[in-house]
Amino acid sequence: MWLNQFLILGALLFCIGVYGVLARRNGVMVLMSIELILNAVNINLVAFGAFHATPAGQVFALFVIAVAAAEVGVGLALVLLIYRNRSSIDLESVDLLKG
Amino acid sequence: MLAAEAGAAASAGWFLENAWLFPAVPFVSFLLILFFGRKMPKQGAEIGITALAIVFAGALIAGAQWISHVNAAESAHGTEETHSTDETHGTEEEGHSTEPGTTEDGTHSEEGTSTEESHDEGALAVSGGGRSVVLGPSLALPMAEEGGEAHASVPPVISEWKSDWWTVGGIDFQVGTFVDGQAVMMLFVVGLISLLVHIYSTDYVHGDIRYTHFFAFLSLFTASMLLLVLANNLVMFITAWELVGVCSFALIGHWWEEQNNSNAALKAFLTNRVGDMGLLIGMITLFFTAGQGRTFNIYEINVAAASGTVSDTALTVAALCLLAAVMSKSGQFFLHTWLPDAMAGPTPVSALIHAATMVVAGVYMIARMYPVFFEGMSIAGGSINAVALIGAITTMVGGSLAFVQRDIKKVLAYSTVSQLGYMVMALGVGAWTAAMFHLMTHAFFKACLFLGSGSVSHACNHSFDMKTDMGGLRKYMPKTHATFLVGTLALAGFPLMSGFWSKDEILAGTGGFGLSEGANGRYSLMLVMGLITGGMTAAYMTRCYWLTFMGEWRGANSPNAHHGAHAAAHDDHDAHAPAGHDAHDAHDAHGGLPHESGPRITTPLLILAVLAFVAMFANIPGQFGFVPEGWRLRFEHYIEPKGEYFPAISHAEFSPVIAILSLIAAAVASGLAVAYYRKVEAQDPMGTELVDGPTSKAGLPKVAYNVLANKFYLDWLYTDVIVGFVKGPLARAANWFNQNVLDGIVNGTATVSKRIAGFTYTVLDQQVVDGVVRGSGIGASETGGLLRRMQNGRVQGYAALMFAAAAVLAGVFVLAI
Amino acid sequence: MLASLVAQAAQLPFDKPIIDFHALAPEIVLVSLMSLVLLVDVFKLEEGRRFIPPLTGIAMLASIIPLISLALDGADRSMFGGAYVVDNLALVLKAMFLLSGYVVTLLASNYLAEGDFWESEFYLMMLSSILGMVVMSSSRDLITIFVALELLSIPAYLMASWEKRNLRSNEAGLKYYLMGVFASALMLYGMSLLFGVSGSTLLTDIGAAISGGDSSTPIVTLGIVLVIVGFGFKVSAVPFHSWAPDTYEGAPTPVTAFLAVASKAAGFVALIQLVFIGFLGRADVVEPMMWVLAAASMTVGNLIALRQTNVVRLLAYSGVAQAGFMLAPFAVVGTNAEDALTAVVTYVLIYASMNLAAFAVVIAVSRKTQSGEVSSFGGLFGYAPGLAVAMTIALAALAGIPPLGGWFAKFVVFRALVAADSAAGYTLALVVAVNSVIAFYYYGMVLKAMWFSDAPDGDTSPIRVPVSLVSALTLTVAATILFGMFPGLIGHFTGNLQGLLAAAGG
Amino acid sequence: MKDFLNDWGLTTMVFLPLVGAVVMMLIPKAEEELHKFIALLTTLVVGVVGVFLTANFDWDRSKDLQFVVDKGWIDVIHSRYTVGVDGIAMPLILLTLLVVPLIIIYSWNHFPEPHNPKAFLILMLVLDTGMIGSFVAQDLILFFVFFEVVLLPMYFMIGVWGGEQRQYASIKFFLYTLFGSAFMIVAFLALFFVTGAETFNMVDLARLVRENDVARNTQILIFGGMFMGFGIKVPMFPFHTWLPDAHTQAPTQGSVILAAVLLKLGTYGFVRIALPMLPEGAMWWAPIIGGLACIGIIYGALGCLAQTDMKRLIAFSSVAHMGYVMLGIATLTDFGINAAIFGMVAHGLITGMLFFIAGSVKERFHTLEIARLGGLLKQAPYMGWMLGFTSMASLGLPGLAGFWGEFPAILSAYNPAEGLNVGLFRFYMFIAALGTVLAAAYLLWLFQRTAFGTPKEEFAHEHVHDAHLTEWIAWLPMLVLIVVLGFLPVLIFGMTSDAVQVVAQALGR
Repeated sequence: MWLNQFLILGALLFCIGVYGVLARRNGVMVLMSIELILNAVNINLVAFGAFHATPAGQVFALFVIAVAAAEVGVGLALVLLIYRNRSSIDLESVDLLKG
Repeated sequence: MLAAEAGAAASAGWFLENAWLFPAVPFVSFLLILFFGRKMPKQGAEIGITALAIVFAGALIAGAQWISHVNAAESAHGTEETHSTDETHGTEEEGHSTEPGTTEDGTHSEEGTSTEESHDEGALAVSGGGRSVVLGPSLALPMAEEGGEAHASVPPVISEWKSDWWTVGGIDFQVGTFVDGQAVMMLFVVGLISLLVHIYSTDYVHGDIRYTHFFAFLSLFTASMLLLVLANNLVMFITAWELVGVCSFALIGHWWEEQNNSNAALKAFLTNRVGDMGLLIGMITLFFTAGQGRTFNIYEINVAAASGTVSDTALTVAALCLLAAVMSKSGQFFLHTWLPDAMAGPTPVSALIHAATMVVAGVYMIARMYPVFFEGMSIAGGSINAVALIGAITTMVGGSLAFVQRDIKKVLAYSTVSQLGYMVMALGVGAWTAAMFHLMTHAFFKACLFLGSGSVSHACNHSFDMKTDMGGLRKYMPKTHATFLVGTLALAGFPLMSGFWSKDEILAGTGGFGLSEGANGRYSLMLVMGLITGGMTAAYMTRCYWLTFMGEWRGANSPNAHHGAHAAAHDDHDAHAPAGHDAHDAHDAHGGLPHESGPRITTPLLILAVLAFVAMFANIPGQFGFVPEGWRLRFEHYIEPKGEYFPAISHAEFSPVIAILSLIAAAVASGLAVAYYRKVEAQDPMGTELVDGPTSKAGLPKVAYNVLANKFYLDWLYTDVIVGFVKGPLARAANWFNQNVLDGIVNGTATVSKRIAGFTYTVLDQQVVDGVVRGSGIGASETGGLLRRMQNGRVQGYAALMFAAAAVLAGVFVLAI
Repeated sequence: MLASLVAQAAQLPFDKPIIDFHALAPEIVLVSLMSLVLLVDVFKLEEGRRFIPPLTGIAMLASIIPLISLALDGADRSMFGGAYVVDNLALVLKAMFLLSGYVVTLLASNYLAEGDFWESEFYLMMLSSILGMVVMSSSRDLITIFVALELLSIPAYLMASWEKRNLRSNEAGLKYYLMGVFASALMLYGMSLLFGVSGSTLLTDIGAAISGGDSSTPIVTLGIVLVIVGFGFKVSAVPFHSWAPDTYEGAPTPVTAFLAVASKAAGFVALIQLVFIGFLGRADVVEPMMWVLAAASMTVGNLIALRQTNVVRLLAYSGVAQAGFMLAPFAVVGTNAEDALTAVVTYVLIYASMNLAAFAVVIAVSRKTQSGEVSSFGGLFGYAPGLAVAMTIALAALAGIPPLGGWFAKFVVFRALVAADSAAGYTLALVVAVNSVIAFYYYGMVLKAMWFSDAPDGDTSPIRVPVSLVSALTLTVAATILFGMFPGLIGHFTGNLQGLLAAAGG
Repeated sequence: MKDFLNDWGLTTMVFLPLVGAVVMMLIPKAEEELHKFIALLTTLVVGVVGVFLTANFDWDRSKDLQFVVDKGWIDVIHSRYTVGVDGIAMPLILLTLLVVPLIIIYSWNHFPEPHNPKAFLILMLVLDTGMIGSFVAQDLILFFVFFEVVLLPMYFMIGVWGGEQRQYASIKFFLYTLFGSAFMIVAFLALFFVTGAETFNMVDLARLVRENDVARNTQILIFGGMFMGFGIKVPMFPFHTWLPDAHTQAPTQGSVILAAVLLKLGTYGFVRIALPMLPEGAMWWAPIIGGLACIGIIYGALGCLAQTDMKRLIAFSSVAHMGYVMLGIATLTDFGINAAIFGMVAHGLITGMLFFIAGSVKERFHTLEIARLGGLLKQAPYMGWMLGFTSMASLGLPGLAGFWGEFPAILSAYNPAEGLNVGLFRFYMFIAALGTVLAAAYLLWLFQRTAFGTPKEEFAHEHVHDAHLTEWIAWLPMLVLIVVLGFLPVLIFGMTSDAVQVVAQALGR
C-alpha cells in the first residue's frame, strides 16, 4: 500500500502551510497557506479512505473543499475590507487591538 | 427560694441562712441611687446610709446568731463526747479549755449553750456573755492535738439557690452563701466601716459634682465586698473579687479630669488584674484537682485539701497562684506599688477600700482557703515559706517606705502595705486567728487614721502635704487630734491598744526561736522582721503624728493657703479636692486657719477610735488568768472555723518575751523619733527635717568641737545617725528602689508592652502578615501585567502561540504516552 | 468512468436514510424562517425590513416548540447511522442556543438600528450561525461536527467585522477569521488522522477503535491533541485564547455577547461529544491535556483580567477564565465521566444566562456613555440602580457567589473534581478555588466603580433602556437568580443526562 | 399555631426578611420613612416568630433538632432543604433576631453617607436572611449558600457606606472570605464523597463518618479545608488582617453586624460542622487551633495597644476575643465548647455595643483618633459611662457577659479532651490568662484616653449631644442583656449544655 507516501506528502503540505500562515505578512498569502493545510487534510482523508476502502474519506474531503471555498470567500472579503480601510494587507500592521 | 443545707441545724439563724440579703441590700441601694439618686433631697446619700444601716444591723444580728450557732454546735458535740472521752482526765480538760476551740468539754459547753444570748458590744466576738467557767491554770501545756475529737465541729451555714446558676457538661453550679465566723466577722467590719464612711462622706465630699455617683459606687462596693465575704464558691468569689476592683477603679478615678488620678486608677486595676490571673489559674487548678468531682465549692475544696486527698503538687501550685492574687489585691511586695497611688481617690475611699476592706480581701482569701495554703505551703513545722516570706518582706518594705513620704495619706498607705504584710505573714506562719484579729483591729484603727487624715486635709486647704501645710493642728482640731492619736498608738503597738495585742499575737504565732509555745513552726526570720517593723511602725507614725499635730502650723506660709496655688501641690492625689469645696467651705473665708471638722466627720472618728481601743478585748490571751475564762480568746473561739474544712492548726501561746521585745522596739523607735523632732523643732520651729544631715559634716577640726558640743554625739547618734540613717539613706534607698525599680518594672511593663505592641502591629501585622496578603495581590496583578504583554495585537503571533502550544502538547503526549 | 463509479457505488452498502422529520423539526422550522428573512431582505421589501428583528426572534422561539414536543416525547432519536442524534442533551443544548440567540436578537435590535450597520443581513447571519449550533448539538460524526462548526463560524467571522467602516471591527473580524480558520485547519488535520486510524467518521466507531489494543499509537495522540486544539480555540482556552480579547473588544457588543456565549457554548458542545463519545478510551491523553488547558485558562485569564480597564475586554478575559472552569471537569473525564458531563453542561447553561446578563448591561450602559471603560460605570448605582443591580447580579454570579447561578456551576465543577478522588482532581480543585477568588477581584473592580465611585463626568442623567433590552435583562437576570436558588431546575435536565452516554452509543 | 411553627416557623424566619427586601425594592427611593418602617416591621415580625419558636422550643430536648423541615432541593447533588434548630444554634439565632432590629432602630436617623436608606436597609434584610439561614441550615450545601449570601451585602455596606479606605477594605474582606469558602466547599464535597453518603445532611454525615471509619489522614485534610473556610471567617491569626480594615471602614451598623453575628458564622461552623463530623481530624488540628487562638489573643491585644484609632482598636480586640472562643473550641471539651458559644453571644453583644458607641462618637466628633478625643464623660456622660461599662464587660469582668465566654474557655484548657497534650494546653491556659490582663490594659487605656480627662481644645466648646432616643432604644437591650447574661449565665448555658454534650460525645468525650 502506498499510504505512507501520501501521508508524508500531506504532512509536508501541512508544514508548508503552517509556515506560510505564521511567516507571510501578506493576508492573501496567509489565506493561500491555509488552503495548503486544508489540502494536506484532503490528501490524508482520501488516502485513508482508500486505505480503509470507505467512501467516507472522499465524502469528508468533498465537504472540506466546499467549506474551504466558502471560508476563503469570507476571508478574501475580510482582507478586501481591510485593504479598503487601510490600503494595506500587511497583517503586522493590524494591531489596533491588544493588551 | 433558699435552701439551707450543709448540716446546719434548722435553728442556724435566719440571717445566716439568708445571708444573700447582705449584698443584695446595698446592691439595690446602688441601683436606686443610680436611677433616682439625683432626684432625692440628699442626692442619694440617704439611700446609701439607710442601706448600710440595715446591713450593719443585720450584721449584728447575724453575729449574735452565729454565736448561738457555735454554742449550739458545741453543745451537740459535747453531749456526744461527754461519755466517751472526757470525764476521765480532768487536768487535760482544763488544759483544753485554754486552747482555742476546745471548749468541747461537757461541762463547759452545756453551760455555754444556755447562757449567752444577750451580746452586742459592737464587736461580735467581744460579746461573750458571763459564763461561769472553770478557771484553769493560765499557763497550761501546749495542747497536743490528738484525734479529731479535739475540735468541736461547727458546721458553717451554707445556703444555695435551688436553681442552677450555670450548667456545663452535666455539672450544675449554684450560687450560695457560705457563712461562718470569719464571714460574720467580716460582715460586721465591712458593714460598720462602710456605714461610718458613708456618714463621713456626706460632709467630706459635700458639693462634689459627682456626689451621687460617689455614693452609688460606695454602695456597689459594699455589695461586692459583702458578696466576696459570703461567696460560696470560687466563681462567685472571683466575681466579687473583680467587682470590688472595679469599684476601686471607679473611686480612685473619681476625679478623672486629672490624668494622674485616672493613671492611678488604671494602675490599680491592671496590677490587680495581674494577680487575678493567679486567682483564675489557681481556682482552675483546684477545680480539677480538689474533691471527688469537679467543684468550685469552697467548702468542698477546703475539705478535700484538709483531708489530704489532694496531691501536694496541685495544692502548692494552686496556693502559689492564689498567692499572686493576694499579692496584688492586698498590696504585697512586689505588686504593692498601686496601693500608694490609689490614694489619688477621695479619702473616705482610701479609708474604706484601700485600708479597711478591699485590700484585706487577699488576706481574707488565704484565710478562707486556708487548708489549701496550709497544706500547699506545708506551713506546719516549717521555718519559712512563700506566704510568710512575702508577708515579712512586705511588712518591712512598707514600713521603711512610710518614712520618706511627705504626704500623710501615703504614709498611711505604706503603713497599710506594711500591716497587710503582717497579716499575710501571720497566715504564712499558721497564726490564723492572729491574722484575722489583726485584720479587724487594723480595719478600725487604720480607718480611723485615714478618716482623720481626711479631716486634717479638710482643714488644710485639701492638702495632704505634712511638710508644707500641717503642723500644730492639735490646737485647732482637738477631736481629730485625739482620735488620730488613738489610732497612732494602736498602730504603733502601744500596749493596751488593740494593735498591740493583735500584732503581738502574730509575733507569737511565728514561734521564732522557740520563744512562744504552741506555734506551728519556728519562723525565726519572720519574728525578727516583724519586730524590726514594729519599731519602724512606731517611728514613722510618730513622725507622721508629729509633723501633723505638733509644732506650729505651717499652712499659713504654704502656697496652698491660697487657692490659686492649688496646682502647686506636689503629690498626685486629691489635693485638687472635691471641686465643690471652693464654693462651700467657710474656713477658707475666715483667714485660712484650720478648724475642727463637723460632727458628721468627727463622730465616725470617735467611734473608730473607741473601737481601736475596745477591740483589744476581743481576744484576750488565754494565759491571762485574771480575766474570766469566758472572756478570753473569744475571737478565736467564735471566729476560727472548727470542722473538717479547716486544717488542724495549733495555737501559739502569749509570749511575754516577745511582747516585751516588741514593746521595747516600739518605745525606742518612737522615742528616737520624738527626740529627733524635738531637736528639729529646737533648731527651726517651722522646720520639718534637719537641714544638715550627718553627711554634711566635714572637716577634722570641727570634729572635736562638735563631739563636745554635741554631748559626745549620743544625741546625734540617736537622732541623726540611727534615725537619720533609717530615715535617710535606708529609707531613701528603699524609696528609690520602690519608685524606680519596682514601680519602674510595673510602669516599664506597660511601656515595653506598648513598644512590643507597636512592633507587632506596624511591623508584624501590617508589614509581614498583611504584607503577604497584599503582596500576593500585587504579585498577581504584576504577573497579569506581564502576561498581558504577550497580547501584542499581532495575529500571527497569536497563531504562532497556538501552533507552538499545540506542538508542545502533541510532542509531550506523543513522547510521554 | 461514470458508469464504473455508479457500478462501484451500487456495490457499496448504501441504505436509504430514514429521515425522522420530528427529530429534524427544530432545524426545519429554523431554516424555513431563515429563508423568509432572506427573502424579505433579498426582495427589498422595505416596509418589511423592520419586521426582520421580530421575525428573527420568532424564528428562534418557534424552533423551540418542536423541541418541547420532542422533550415530551422523550425518546432518543438517532439518524444517519448514529451521525445525528436527538436526545435530551441535544434538546437542552438546542434550547439554550435558541434562547441565547433570542436574547442576542433582543440585544442587537436597537444597537444595530441606531448604529452604522447593515441590519437585515446580520439577522440572517445570526440565524445561520444558530442553525450551525443547533446542528452541532446533535452531531455525533466528524463530518457533521465539521460542517456544523463551519456553519456557525463563518457567519460569526462576518458578524465580528460587521461595523464595516470601523477599523477595530475589521481587525476583530480578521483576527477571528484567521485564527479560526487556522484552528479549523489544525483540527481537520487531527480529524483526518483519527479517521485514518479508525476508518470511520462516526464518533462511536472512533471511540471503539482508539480504545482498542494499539490505542496508544502516537498518531491517535496527535489526532486528539490537534482536535482539542481546534475546539480549544473555539472555547478560547489558553493558550489558544489570544484572539478572544481583541475580537471581543473590536466587534459590535451584541456580537461579542453572541461569541462569548453561544459560540463558546458550541465549542463546548463539540468537545463534549468528541471527548465523551470519541476519546473516552484515551483519557490518558485527554485528562492531562485538559488539566493543563483548564489550569492555564483560569490562571492566565484571571491574571490578565486583573489589569484590564475595558469592561468588554475584561469580560473577554473573564470568559477565558470561565472556559478554564468549564474545561476543568474534562480533566477527570476518565475516572468520573458522569459527574464531569453534568458539570460541563450545567456550567455552560448557567454561564450562558449570567454572561448574557452582563453583556446586556454593558450594552445598556454604553448606550449612554459610548464607552466600554470600567470607569464609565462610575456612579451607576446612583443614577441607574436597576442596571447596577442587574450587573451586580451578573458579575456576582460569574464570581460564583451564592445564591446566584454561578455558585452551582462552580459547585458541580468542584463536585466532579473531588468525586474523582485523584490527585489531579484535588489539585485542580484547589486551582479552581484560588482562581475563583482572584476572579472576584476584577469583577469587584466593576462593582466598585458602579457602587462606590461617582459618575466620571458628573453626568447622572438616567439611562433610557429600550424595551427589548429590558426584556433581555429580565430574562437573563431572572434565569441567573433562579438557577442559583433552585439549581434543581437544571438538575432536572442534567439528571436526565445521566443516561445520555449510553443513548448516544458511547 | 404549633403546626405552623413546626412546618413553616424556621422558613418564615429565614425568608421573611427577603420578602421585606423585595417589597422595598418596589417602593420608590424617596419614601424613606416607609422604607425604614417596612424594614423595622419585617425584622420585628421575624423577631416575634423567633420568640414564638423559642416559646415552643422543647428545652428538655435541646440536644435534638426541632422544628425540622426537610424538603427536596437540589436532587441532582442530593442536597436538601433541611432546617432545624437545637440548643447550639438557638442562642445565636436569638442574638441575630435581637441585633438586627436594634441596628435598624439605631439607623433611624444615623444613615451614613451617601444616605440612601432604601438600599441600605435592603442589604440589611438580605444579610438577615443569610445569617439566620446559616444558623438553621442542617444541610451542608444549604449552609454554604447562606454562609455566602451574607458576603455581597456586607461588601456593599462597607464599600458604599464606609470610611475613606472603604474600597480597599471591602474587597479585602470579600476576597479573604471567598478564599476560605472555596476551600470549605471543596472540603464539604470531599466529606460527601469519602463517606459515600447520598446526602449532605449534617447529622447523617457525622454518623456516616463514624460508621465508615474514615481514615484519620483523610479527616485531617478535610478538616483543613474547613479550617480555612471557618478560620478566615472567625478570623484566626494569621487570617485576621481583613478584620481590622473591614471593621474600621465599615459604617457603624456594618461593624456591629460584623462583630455581632458575621464572625460567629465561622466559630459556629466549627462547632456545628467541623468538630462533630471529623472528630479525629479535630484531634489533630486542636493543638494548632489552640496555638493560633493563643497567638490571636496576645497578638490581638498587642495590636490593640498599638492603635491610635478607637474603632480599629475595638476591631483588633475582636481578634483577641475570638481567640478565646477558638481556644474553647480547641479543647474539644464540653466546657470549652459551651464557653465558645457563650463567648460568641457575649462578644456579639459587647463588641457590637462598643462599635455602636464608637459610631456615635464618630458622628459627634467626626474623628475616632484617640489622641484627639478625651473627656467624653464630661461632654456626654451617659455615653461615657456606657463606654466604660462595655469596656469592663469586654475585658471579661465577672458578673458581666464577657466573663462567661473567657473563663470556662480558660478553664477547659487546663484539662483538654483526652488525647490532647495536657502540658501544651496548660501553657495555652496561661497565655489566655495573660491575655485577660492585656485586655484590661487596652480597654481601660482606651477608656481613660477617650472618656476621662477633659475635652481637647478643638472640641471643648462644642455642644455634644448625649445619647439620642434612638440610640437609647438600640443600646438599652444590649446593655441590659450584658448584665443579665452575666448574672444568669444559665440562660445560655442552659440552652447549649445538652446540645454541646452531643458534640462532645461525638468527639469521644
